[in-house]
Amino acid sequence: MRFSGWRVLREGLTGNKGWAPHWRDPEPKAEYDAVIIGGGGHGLSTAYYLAKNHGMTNIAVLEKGYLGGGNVGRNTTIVRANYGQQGNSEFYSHSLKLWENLEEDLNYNAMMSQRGIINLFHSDGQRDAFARRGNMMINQGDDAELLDREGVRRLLPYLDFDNVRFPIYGGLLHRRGGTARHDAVAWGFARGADQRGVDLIQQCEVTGIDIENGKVRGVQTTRGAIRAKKVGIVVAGRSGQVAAMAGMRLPIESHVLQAFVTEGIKPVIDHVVSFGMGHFYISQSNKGGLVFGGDLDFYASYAQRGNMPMMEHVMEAGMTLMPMIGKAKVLRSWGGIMDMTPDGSPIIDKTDTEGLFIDCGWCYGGFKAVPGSGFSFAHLMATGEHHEPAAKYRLDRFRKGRGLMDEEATGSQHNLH
Amino acid sequence: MRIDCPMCGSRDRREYYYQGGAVMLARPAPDAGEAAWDDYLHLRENPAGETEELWQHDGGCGAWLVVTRDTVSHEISNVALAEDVKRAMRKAS
Amino acid sequence: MRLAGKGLVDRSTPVQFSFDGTTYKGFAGDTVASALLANGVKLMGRSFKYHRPRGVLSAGSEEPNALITTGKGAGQEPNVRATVQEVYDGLVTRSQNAWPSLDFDVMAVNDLGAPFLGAGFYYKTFMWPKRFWEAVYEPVIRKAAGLGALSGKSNEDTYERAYAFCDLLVIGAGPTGLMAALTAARAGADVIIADEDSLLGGRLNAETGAVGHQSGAAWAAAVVAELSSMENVRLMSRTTVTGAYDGGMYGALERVNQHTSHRGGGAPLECFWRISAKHAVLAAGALERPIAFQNNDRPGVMTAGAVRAYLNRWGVTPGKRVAVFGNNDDAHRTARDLAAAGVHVVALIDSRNDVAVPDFDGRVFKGAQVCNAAGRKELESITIRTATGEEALQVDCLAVSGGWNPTVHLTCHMGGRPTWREDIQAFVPTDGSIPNMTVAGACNGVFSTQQCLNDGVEAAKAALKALGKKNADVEVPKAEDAPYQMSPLWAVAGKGRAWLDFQNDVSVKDIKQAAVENFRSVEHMKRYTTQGMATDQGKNSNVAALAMLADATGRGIPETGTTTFRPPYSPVSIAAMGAGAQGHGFAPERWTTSHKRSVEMGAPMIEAGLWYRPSYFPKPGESTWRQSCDREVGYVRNAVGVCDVSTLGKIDIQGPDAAKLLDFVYTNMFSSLKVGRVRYGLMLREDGFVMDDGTTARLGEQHFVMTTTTAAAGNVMRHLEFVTQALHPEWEVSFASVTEQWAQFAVAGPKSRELLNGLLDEPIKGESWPFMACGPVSVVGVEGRLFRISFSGEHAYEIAVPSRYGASLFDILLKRAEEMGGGAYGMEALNVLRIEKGFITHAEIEGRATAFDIGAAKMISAKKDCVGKTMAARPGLVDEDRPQLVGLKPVDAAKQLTAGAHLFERDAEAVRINSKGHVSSVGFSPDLGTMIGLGFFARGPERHGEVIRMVDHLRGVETEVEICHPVFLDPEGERVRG
Amino acid sequence: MVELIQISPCAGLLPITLGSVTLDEQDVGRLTSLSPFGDASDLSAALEKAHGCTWPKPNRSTGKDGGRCIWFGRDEALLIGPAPDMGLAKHGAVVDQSDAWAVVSLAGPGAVDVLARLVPVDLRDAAFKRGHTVRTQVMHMNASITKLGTDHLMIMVFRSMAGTLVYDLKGAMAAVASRG
Repeated sequence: MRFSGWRVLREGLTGNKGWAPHWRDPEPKAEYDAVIIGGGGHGLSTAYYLAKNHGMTNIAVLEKGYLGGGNVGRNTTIVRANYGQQGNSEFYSHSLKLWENLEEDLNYNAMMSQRGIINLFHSDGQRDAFARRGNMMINQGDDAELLDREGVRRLLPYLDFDNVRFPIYGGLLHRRGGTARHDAVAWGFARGADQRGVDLIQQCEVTGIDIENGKVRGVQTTRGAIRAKKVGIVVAGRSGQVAAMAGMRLPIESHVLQAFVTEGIKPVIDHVVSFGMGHFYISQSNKGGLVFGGDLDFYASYAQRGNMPMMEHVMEAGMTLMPMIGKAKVLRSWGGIMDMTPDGSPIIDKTDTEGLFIDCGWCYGGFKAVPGSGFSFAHLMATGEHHEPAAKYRLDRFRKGRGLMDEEATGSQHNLH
Repeated sequence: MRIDCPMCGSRDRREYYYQGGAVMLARPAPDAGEAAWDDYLHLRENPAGETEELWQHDGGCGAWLVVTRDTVSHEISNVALAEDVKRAMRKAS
Repeated sequence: MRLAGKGLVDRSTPVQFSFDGTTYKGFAGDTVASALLANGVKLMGRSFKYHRPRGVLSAGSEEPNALITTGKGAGQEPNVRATVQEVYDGLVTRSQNAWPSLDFDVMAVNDLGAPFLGAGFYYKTFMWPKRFWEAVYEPVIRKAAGLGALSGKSNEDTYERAYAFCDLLVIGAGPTGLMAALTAARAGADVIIADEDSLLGGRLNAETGAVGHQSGAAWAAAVVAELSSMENVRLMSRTTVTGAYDGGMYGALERVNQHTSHRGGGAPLECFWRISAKHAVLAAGALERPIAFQNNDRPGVMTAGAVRAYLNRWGVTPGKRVAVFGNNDDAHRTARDLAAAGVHVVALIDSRNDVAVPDFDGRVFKGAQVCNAAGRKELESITIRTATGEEALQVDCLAVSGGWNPTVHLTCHMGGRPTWREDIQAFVPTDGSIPNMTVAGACNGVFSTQQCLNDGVEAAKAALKALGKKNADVEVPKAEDAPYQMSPLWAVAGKGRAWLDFQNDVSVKDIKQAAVENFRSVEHMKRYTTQGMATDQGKNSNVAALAMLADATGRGIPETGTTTFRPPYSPVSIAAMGAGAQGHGFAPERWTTSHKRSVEMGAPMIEAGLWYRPSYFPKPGESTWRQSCDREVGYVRNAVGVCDVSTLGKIDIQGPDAAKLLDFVYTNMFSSLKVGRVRYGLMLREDGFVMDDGTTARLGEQHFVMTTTTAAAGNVMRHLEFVTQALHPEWEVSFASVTEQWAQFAVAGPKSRELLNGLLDEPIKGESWPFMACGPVSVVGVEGRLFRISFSGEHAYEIAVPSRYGASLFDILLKRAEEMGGGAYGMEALNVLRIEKGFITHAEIEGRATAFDIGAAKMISAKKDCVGKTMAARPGLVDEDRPQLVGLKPVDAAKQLTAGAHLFERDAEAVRINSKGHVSSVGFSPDLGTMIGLGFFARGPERHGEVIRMVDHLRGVETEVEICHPVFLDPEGERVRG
Repeated sequence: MVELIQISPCAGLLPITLGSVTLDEQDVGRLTSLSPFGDASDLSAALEKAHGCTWPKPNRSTGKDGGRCIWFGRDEALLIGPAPDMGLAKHGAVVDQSDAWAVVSLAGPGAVDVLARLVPVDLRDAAFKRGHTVRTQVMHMNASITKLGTDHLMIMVFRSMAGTLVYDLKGAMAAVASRG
């Protein structure tokens, strides 16, 4: 079924009786050409692009819970391509281009909203660092503008320009950045993959990876053994546990990142605003809630919930930067599990086991990478060759010190990125 | 979250700095080789369960601590001074 | 309508407030909802999506419909629950999410379009034409969405945060909580009891049953009085415990002045408490749930318990002709109480066949259901379906009870999932969900008052035992002990829309449609339909929606899923949780001793690692910062300049192993440094990248003073603690930050020695203080320290005195410098001076630079191990193709350099793959008459003299630059030694 | 003749009284940080001999006005009042910190309530008695807090943060005063 305004109209007039499931619930087959472990955003997009770009349709996505139940459904929905390091720059650039055509591609309204992202800076030194990043963005072919204080004031008149601990010197504006409706992205990819014949299997937890003579043979699951020629691990938040099934140790420590949403209020923030000194970023959802977050809680965690000190710090940052949001009330807070790597950048690579691939380490930047990650990972799984925009996301870069992409420049401590 | 500092007593998490796995206590010899150093700095067991971590009570007494904590329940079962743990490690080796 | 002689409001204190411009009268103790109902106002809000007219549903913070906006100007506060907001004289309130008025709302047209606006419709449309999403559809949707509005003005109210500690935190002050608090308090425990209501007592204030020999309300008041008199008890009314966190930490919001007109000054509007409790008793009660039927959202349809609360607590009847509809015995009390108060109870409709009902003067329908309601802005009639057919009844209020849901919310905050109990058709907390918390009373599924009182005592005893305290004797009074009997009824079958989530306009049909479209997981259903995503977090509707999903998918409720809730229990303002941070409170401000004088001199102060430092010191006649900067550079190059450098980190290191420590944290050797000398040192992170640099002076055989950069001072201190505690506890060494102890000033320039000699009690003679010498000095009678070091390449010193003398010394230095044709210089000049000499700062060692990159590979001593040495040798860190430090100057001296620009080969296109480096620092050199810069370029050191291209797309600058040695001035270093 | 003039960290900022609580700067004499190179016992003995106060246990202070020694962190104590005996330096680092700290006293009924707005430690008499001391935080600043008596506390933060200390305490004092 194709979705469109006409379809909504027709169904509305006929009692909404014609709607069909967005995806099937098939029983797992005994064997697939490829199996994707993990039905989150990245896993679903990998399946979609395997089917669409590489004609691999005899594949399955195995999800231990429900589709899109991980970080893709618990984030602050920001989409951007404003990275400063070689390796990241080209990857996110490619991903953003996929976002820009996602609705047409998927026939699903993911509400990609290119409302612009402004990264504020608060000193001459920060301005120069942002200039270096902005120039990298333009070198890559993306958009960036350096705003001075008055330029920021024109866009964000509600910031506190006069009585603030860290005065606003200006901002780096990335107009093509914005937000998207997170759940819809997962569902759109799921529906797209399902329509191309991919089996999406929920409530199916992988309990083991079968390896013989250095080659992957399939997986053990709570719904039985499944043979596969290729297996891709795409399980943000559980990467270490699943990789351990194949005897691997990863350069990852899992951390909790909290996010917050307020009660709905009438439109008041039209952009995505990021305040580096306070590790605070905010946007307003189409439903009216202010969606915002801050830094990691900083301790390793799988609990998907945070604690008060970081929550308060985030609120403090909001109050010093834009005290007009003070009377908005936080409705809900939640935490996601972040795969933190030693340079803050992800991994899309083969493993030492033939046929076994891994896509992990997205830190807290995984949402915007959903299309790009799936596209590149599918390319790697299908062809055995690294996709050019993701070619630097190697596992061995830490050991060799080659091609590190340390955007935050904080070094090899996992939680500092 | 509260951590029971062996010096200061039970204190709010906000007084503490987290560094990472307590593996950082076991610094390899300079010539231990690439794999040992990769292990030390990058690779992590990262268990969903109990683990030993390094924290510093930087908003309090300044002591570095080895905290045994569950990463799923956040329950803390032991806190020791890092210097004591390190001394014991030396004795044992 | 207010009833004479009923309720607990203070009739001697009338209050006037306004709603939508009309002034109403109420009494102290009224909420906006009770006062409006007393005045016959039923329409209080509009729903989110279809803008359906809505009245009050509940009498508590779970209210989904009666959300209003209070206050004016910057004090405007959206989404206030009319059921919580107390009235006070002068309170201004208005309705929201309606235009032009609550009574006539244009957006109500959405309701007519409902067939096209069902669950998830927006995922299927608005995709064509492509650019219409951002240009047309999204703006319209955004404008229509949202509830109330923020003022857009900066907050002007005071908010507060505070900490509290206790042995026992009792959450909820109903019969269970009061009894628990009393039991624990009498046993001597340190108790906090918190309740979100203004009046403690919980349901006791809303019911007519007796406790002991008095009314429930009177008993509660007596217990509250006793608790208030005890020193070991803190009573917190108007305080909602909003979240449960690790280690017995709880968040709580106290509405300190939301019920008064007191604003501004020191008086906080709200206080966010961080409560540390050794044990907790959750006695949060239960919430009544509605039943879904067609048009069950009409103003006048309320929960049965809310009707009793308005009647018994506030002396208000929400209607003159009331019907009661329920599936449980509890609903009967509403009929009984209304009838006893003289209100006309038209009918009692019980969905069960075989039940005993109270005796009252009205019709009784057993085995019947209300299947429809009529009256758009006010309930006019209901339709009852019995075994024999349908019948309409004229009523203006319908009290509904679908049973009670225990308030499990806090027990879910740490990941706990509640357990389904078939007998009460509800979820109850799962044991152990929150460590050291005992759940008691109605929130544990215990519903009679007597059982609640008993349970409160038991919970307190369990807590006392855990706390190691002895029990105290507490007599439990007698109270109502009727069993709670119910039979599930979630929704009445029928056509039309039966509402579940009132605020988000989610109907039973939406849940069913979601199931059809294969959103069968609870999480999928919630997200697809927005069920439970409204401001009540699904408190009123989640369980019924789950039942509907179970029904639609042919599963039982527990197999379908469970409900979970995240903090906060009820919404908390950002201002409260971030209290104190607005303006300058976000981070400490660090002032040097020369701060005041610098500000007086008109210097713009800039932020550096929490410190403030002067950017430059403008003089009359200078119109640009560059003019000031050039002049200040000239001071140093030609006469003498003075600069406060106190912000640099200073660490005093002493002990037998002090030199060993330095050898380990620095790449180069310090054990060989002579006493009385200073050496530059480079520090790496363990991953091999540069962490910091600075000079360290040896004051004694076992005594060093290390200098760090301003920004890295804290990190370096932590690093030293790590090394000495976690890696080498055997070393006998101590260190302390002395950054704050010393005010330190750079005195730089050819006349620096002359200037200092006027102040030093023992002047510097000849080579008594050679370059890199250090030691104690006496500065006009004050013991100080002198270091012959230079960050400008000039003959220079840094002089330090105890901070109490800092301001005074700065003044004296300035005066003398000015007499010699010099003066103060700020950060801009300092930057130019150091670039001219190729000295690096954090613009160069920004965290990704290696010793190799900055040309300091040889500083990594081969003779010893040090932090970072092994990893710095990784192949990627010493790759010949890495961009390395170079000097840059424009080929055309008039051209501009900009920091942050990228560097390319002369003929290469300025695109990513061609970028071979970047510009890190720039400044205008008055001596050279051109801009100069430092930067990094691949194989740069091999290419001095070659011309490359700098491109700054952002600033529109493109300049041909020559690669040169990073030292632009005095490469032999004659001046610094001279 | 030039002369160096002394200025105290809170000059021009204090005293302040709001409600029943008064905040004032305290001149406590010399501040000397003491840290043993190894075990503290020798240093403790020397300390007692020279100044009459022993090495304090964690969270405790020894001595009295004019010669007080407060625990100041791991392996660190702060000698308050007298100029340190030079013999102490044989057993550990002796570092003059007289100018490094802003020292204020907060006194009057409600002083503990004021600090409860800013300090994440229970400072009520039952938990924090006269002579007890803690290293903790005041809002965002690392601090040392010592109880000198009921409703009487000594608070120390880095000298450069004196302005912020007064700002934070003043706000908390006003909030407490407003509750009456």
